[in-house]
Amino acid sequence: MSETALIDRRWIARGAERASTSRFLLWLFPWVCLLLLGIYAAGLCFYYGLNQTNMDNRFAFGMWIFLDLAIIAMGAGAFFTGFLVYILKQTDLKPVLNTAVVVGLTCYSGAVAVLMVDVGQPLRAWFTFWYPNTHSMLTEVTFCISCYLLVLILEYIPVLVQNRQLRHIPSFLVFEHQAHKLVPVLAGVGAFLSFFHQGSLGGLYGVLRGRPFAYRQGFAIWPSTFFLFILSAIAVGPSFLMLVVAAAEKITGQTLVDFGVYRKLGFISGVLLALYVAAKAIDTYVWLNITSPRLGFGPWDYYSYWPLSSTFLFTATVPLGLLPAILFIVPRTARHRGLLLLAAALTCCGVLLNRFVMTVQTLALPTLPFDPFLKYIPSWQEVATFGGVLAYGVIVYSLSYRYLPLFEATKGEAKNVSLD
Amino acid sequence: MFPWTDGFHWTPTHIVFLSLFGAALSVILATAVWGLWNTLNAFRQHLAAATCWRQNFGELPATERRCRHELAGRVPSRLCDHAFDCRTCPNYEKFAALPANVPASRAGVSYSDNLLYHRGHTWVRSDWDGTFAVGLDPFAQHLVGSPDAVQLPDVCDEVESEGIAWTMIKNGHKIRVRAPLAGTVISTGGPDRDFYLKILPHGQPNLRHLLKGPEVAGWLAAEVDRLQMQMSNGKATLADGGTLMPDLMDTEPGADWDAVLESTFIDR
Amino acid sequence: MTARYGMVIDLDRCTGCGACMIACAAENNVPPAAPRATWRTGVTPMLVHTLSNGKEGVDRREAFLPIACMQCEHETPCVSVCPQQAVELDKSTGIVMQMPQRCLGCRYCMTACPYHARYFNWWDPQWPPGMEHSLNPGVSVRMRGVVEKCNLCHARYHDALQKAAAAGKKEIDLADYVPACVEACPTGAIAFGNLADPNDPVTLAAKSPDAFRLLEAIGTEPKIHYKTTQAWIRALADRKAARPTEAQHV
Amino acid sequence: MKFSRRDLLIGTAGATAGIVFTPVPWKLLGDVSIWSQNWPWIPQPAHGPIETTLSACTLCAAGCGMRVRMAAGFPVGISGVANHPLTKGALCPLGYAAHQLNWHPARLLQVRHSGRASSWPEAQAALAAACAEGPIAVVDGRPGRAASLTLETFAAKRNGSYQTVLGPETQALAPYAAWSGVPASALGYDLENARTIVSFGAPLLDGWGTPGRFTRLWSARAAGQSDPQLRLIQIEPVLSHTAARAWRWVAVREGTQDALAAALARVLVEEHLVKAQGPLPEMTLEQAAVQAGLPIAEIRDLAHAMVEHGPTVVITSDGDPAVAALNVLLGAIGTPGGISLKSKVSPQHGAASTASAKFRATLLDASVPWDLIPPTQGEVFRFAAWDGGGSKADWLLPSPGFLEELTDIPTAPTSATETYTIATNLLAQPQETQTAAQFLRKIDASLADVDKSIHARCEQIFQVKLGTIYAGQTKPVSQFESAAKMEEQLRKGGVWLGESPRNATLHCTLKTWPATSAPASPTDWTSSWAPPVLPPLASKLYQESTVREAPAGRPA
Repeated sequence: MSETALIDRRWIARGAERASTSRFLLWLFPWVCLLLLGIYAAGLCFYYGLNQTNMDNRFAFGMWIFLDLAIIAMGAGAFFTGFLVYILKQTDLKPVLNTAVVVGLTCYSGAVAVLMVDVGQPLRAWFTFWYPNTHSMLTEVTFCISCYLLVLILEYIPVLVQNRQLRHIPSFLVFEHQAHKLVPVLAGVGAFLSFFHQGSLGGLYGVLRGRPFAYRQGFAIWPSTFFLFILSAIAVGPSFLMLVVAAAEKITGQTLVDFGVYRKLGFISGVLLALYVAAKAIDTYVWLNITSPRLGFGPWDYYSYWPLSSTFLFTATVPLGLLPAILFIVPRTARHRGLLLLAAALTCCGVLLNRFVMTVQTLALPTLPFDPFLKYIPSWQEVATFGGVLAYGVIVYSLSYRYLPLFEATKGEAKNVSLD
Repeated sequence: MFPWTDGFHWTPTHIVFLSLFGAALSVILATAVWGLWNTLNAFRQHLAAATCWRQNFGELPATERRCRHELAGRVPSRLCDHAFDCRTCPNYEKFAALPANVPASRAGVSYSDNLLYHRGHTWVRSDWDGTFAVGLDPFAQHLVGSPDAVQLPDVCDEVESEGIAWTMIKNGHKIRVRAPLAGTVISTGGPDRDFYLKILPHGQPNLRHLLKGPEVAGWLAAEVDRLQMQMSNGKATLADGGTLMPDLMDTEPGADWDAVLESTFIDR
Repeated sequence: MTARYGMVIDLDRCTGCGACMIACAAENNVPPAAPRATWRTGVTPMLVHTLSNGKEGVDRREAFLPIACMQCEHETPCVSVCPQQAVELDKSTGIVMQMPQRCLGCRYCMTACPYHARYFNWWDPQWPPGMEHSLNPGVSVRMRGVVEKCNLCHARYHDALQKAAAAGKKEIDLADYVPACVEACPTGAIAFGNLADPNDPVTLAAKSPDAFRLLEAIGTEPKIHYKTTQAWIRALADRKAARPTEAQHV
Repeated sequence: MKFSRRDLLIGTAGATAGIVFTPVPWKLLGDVSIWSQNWPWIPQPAHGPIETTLSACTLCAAGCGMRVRMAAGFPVGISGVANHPLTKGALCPLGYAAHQLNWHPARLLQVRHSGRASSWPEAQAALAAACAEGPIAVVDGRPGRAASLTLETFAAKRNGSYQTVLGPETQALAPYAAWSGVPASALGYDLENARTIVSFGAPLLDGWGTPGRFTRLWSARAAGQSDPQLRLIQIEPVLSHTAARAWRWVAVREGTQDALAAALARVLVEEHLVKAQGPLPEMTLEQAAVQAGLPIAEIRDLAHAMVEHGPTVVITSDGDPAVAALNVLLGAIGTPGGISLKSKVSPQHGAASTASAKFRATLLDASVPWDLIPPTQGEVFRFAAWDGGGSKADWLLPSPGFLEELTDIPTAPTSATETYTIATNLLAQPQETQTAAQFLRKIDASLADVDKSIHARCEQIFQVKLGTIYAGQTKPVSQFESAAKMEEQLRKGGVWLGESPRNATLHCTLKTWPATSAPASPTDWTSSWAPPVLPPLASKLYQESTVREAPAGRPA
């Protein structure tokens, strides 16, 4: 064992099986490159301005907003699992809790980072707290996300200080001990905030009466998309979590959680997804027959354009909505790990597609009677930034997995129980 | 929305919005502060060491959490749930009254009956002058042999019960030895002396948590078995005619010493 | 009393010369296009679109449609969405005001605007050396990364106010307040007035059967009205005619 | 007392908590917000008292009335002069950004000799030498100005030739000039009295003649009316901006306007729609119809439409006599609502001719269109305020830019009545620059000074006591007590308006139906725009919108 390997080893929890240092570095290398490229691209946008992107006055929101909505939906697993474990006492989901926290943290911090690149004057971002407009969904989103990011950090610290070297510092260990008592409170607050901003992200587009394709009526100040987004987010959260854990198991070649956890996550996803599809169907019906005609727009104002035509609507609801729901719920299919993961993947794709339609298709569709249908292809800077965030997520999770007892912590208890 | 914005005026929206987020934010901050405050208190009341010890104890596999009375053969099977701190154990006397039965020979290692042993493999000897000498027990000595380096506390330092008393380096492994009792260090020895620390406790110490007599035999035997298990991959026989071979860390460098040391000194 | 400034643009009179666009840019210190700018990334608070009946050859008809901020009166889409109150509907004039120095450039308002009348400064504002001497002192230059739009030449309104105040009057004389595009139109196609005044010629014109507004069904009550006697334009504007298949831009 | 770590921690925490209740953080935040609201590198407009002066635009022959807003000594805004008798408060789109031209990157502020930097004395010496060696040509793009007099006399003294280049609108009048023996510059269109205007590709709504004159007329009498008092029939292959707005658009095949004209002529005469019997084209109606690519029925219908709502005048974009002849048939020459003859107070000059190879040197005034390249082997001296690139000139001589030159503006092309305006130099003329007149006077001091000539011209107008002066309000010349007073008014941006047309004396006679001449390409207001460059803000039209095609070879 080389000297570096020995030092590296000292940071890894005792008895944890981890890849060799060299293999780990080999795995990190491409992701680090991608991250650096992303940082470079973001730098270009900061220095030269957003003319580096292919966004324009018509496509004022582009790939980045889609990315934000998508990864925040994926990150919903964090608050929802916390909610299930601590509020609804589904303790058998504990093994994936740490993973959920790490995934959530990366998703949210990544989203915030991209938003900072996306705005024209990042130095004024804090004006939202200084002169907030309480009627704006975006204000709600900004407040919730920044608060919830705080929560995630607080939830991450106890995981962090379980690192073998850090735990040798008594105050850390003691703090962790204390923090564990508080996690339920944080989980509660987190759930509250998350329900809000997941919804507000939907409201973001739902309130745009100037964009009849996105505009929805709703309840009180919230358009229907507010609730649909919450539902779809908590439906996709567990699925995404499942995929992450499965990926971790595949890559590390270890069994990290037992299959029961998968099934449980799947079942939860499935039920919520089924609910979501039903709700979405009703919503679409109401919108196409009442809301949209009132604004003077018929279905063919939206669905006569290829490729972003009605096929999207269908795909998002049936093969990427109903199908995985069934796979999740029906015991005969839910028994097969492969099918379960397939369903999870389909669910994620479905939600991604839905977010894409909400953000990009809404802007592509003309509103003025003489306007053309617009196309938009992101510039390499946008794609690179996107990739950077992805890489950031992978790196943070890899490091956390390697140096923190994401799963071990709960393994001990498992052993304990089995012995009595 | 805030008074410093031009044309500001309160509306219900402001009140709802602000109070919602005010509430959320204050809960979050309160939680954080509360956690920090408790941590601070833990140190102030010298609970830190105990807390850390409990944390580590909590992560021990059940096989390594056997009650001293089971080891002494007083009861068939009992798991400790007081972090090996019999001072707080309500049932101590009840079990301690029972007769022990352990064949003294079972111990793979020699031990002395007039020493008290701590689960962290240190012994305690009460001296005539009211101080207590602390040393590394034979089991630990067989493992470590002669450490490459020893870092002892300074004289007059305070050590806490189950806190880190001193650390040793052996073959690049950092070994943190736990103090069996709390008090002030009044003199320091080392591997070449017959003790590591002399500790003057504050007042008359309660040493009920330390093992003695047959418990030690049973305990050491269990520890040797555990060692066997952990090193079974290394085909070498540890016990030769019932006695443990010396300097194991030197003779068996290939073994998973991380795991061994973790369980031996109860320190992840 | 509060005014509601608005326009009636006669599409039959618009020859698509573009004088309004240039006059607007000059008045409001809008920088000339950056080298890579296009019709989708330019800054044109007043923008003339080309309409067509979608036919080819001798049957083809074209018209020109100047679009500025519609100064929506009701549920103004851009006002409610701005996260930091950089947009507001001025109660005394009915003008939708944009505060570039408070804008963080999130462009949410641009996605909210059904008329695409808002523009983002994708580039730093740049003029050839020395040309800053020709900038209008009444209007400050917007920096890169903020959204801007037509504010009915608010600087001119401000001047008119001062003039009225100097004369000891409370209300401005509408003759003193004429936006640059209105002044520039060589055919007088753009009529500007106070829609709150029932006798204002613009108010009357806005009531005429030939008058209409874009996307009226959305219900944002725009204060820019249009007027035409040509059936095909009206059919197109009222979304009764099929949208021209070919995209006139690209 | 001992200061433990704990004390430090508690102290820091307390301090952080406490500072929130001091104004410090809030003040800082406020300052940061203000700081982040303005960036130092964003240009700040100059501040200073704004005064408004009247003047006239000198960037093309139209000489539109301008209201110039000046701040800190610089023009910061331009708008039309409401109820200006000619331009009716309108300007062409480029005019609104003209005040930025002086800072155009292509601004010429250095004498250049065949691409290299040179100096005025050298240029002067070179021209003097050239004059000594052989005949020279002086080309004037805007004849009839005070400066033109200087140029003309210089040429005359050097027994060279004084030549003029006429704008497209004046060229379009050349045929009538030829037929009537009156110089083209003395002719105009009496649009105000016409009730049907047949335009063969003339961009009537797109900067033809004086912007504003026709647009206002059309807007008042035609726009949006199903049966307009003024019928605009646009005959053009493509759907131009004018065609798009015309009462009737006839999509004639490219380059067959003369054929259509012939066809119309035949219908008009054969169906006795016009009194004139006059010459007829050889082409039969059928042949013509086939050529023009129009069904006979439509042509016949068009002919009827032309005459049913007279008076009717035909306007051509180029001087194609084969089309212009229609006006003779229609009797639209020398009649109200037709081609009219102006009163002759101001000097009139002949038709254009361009330099030929025999000249030793050719001097091009700044008013000559940049794309005119004289067909000469001799040395070329070209005055220009901007370098449009690709000029063959041996000498590029920087002349004053926009508003930097005192000049007078004679009658605008296409105007039915004479006009006279003076554009004073609102800006100081840069030392690096000279007008052609100033340059020539350096060589020959005896030449007339522009200022003096303008003065003389005013005297002359005052003597004839005809017409009126508009400066804010209209006042007959006869009511001015002195020429000085009148001149003052003119120099303040007033405009003199001559007598109504003398139509009685204008007659055209055609022996035979004229043959066609090569048609010119369709034009808009950029084609009569003298500077080789456009104001940077023109990008709003050509780059940042799709409303117009960018004109070829005009860097914005």
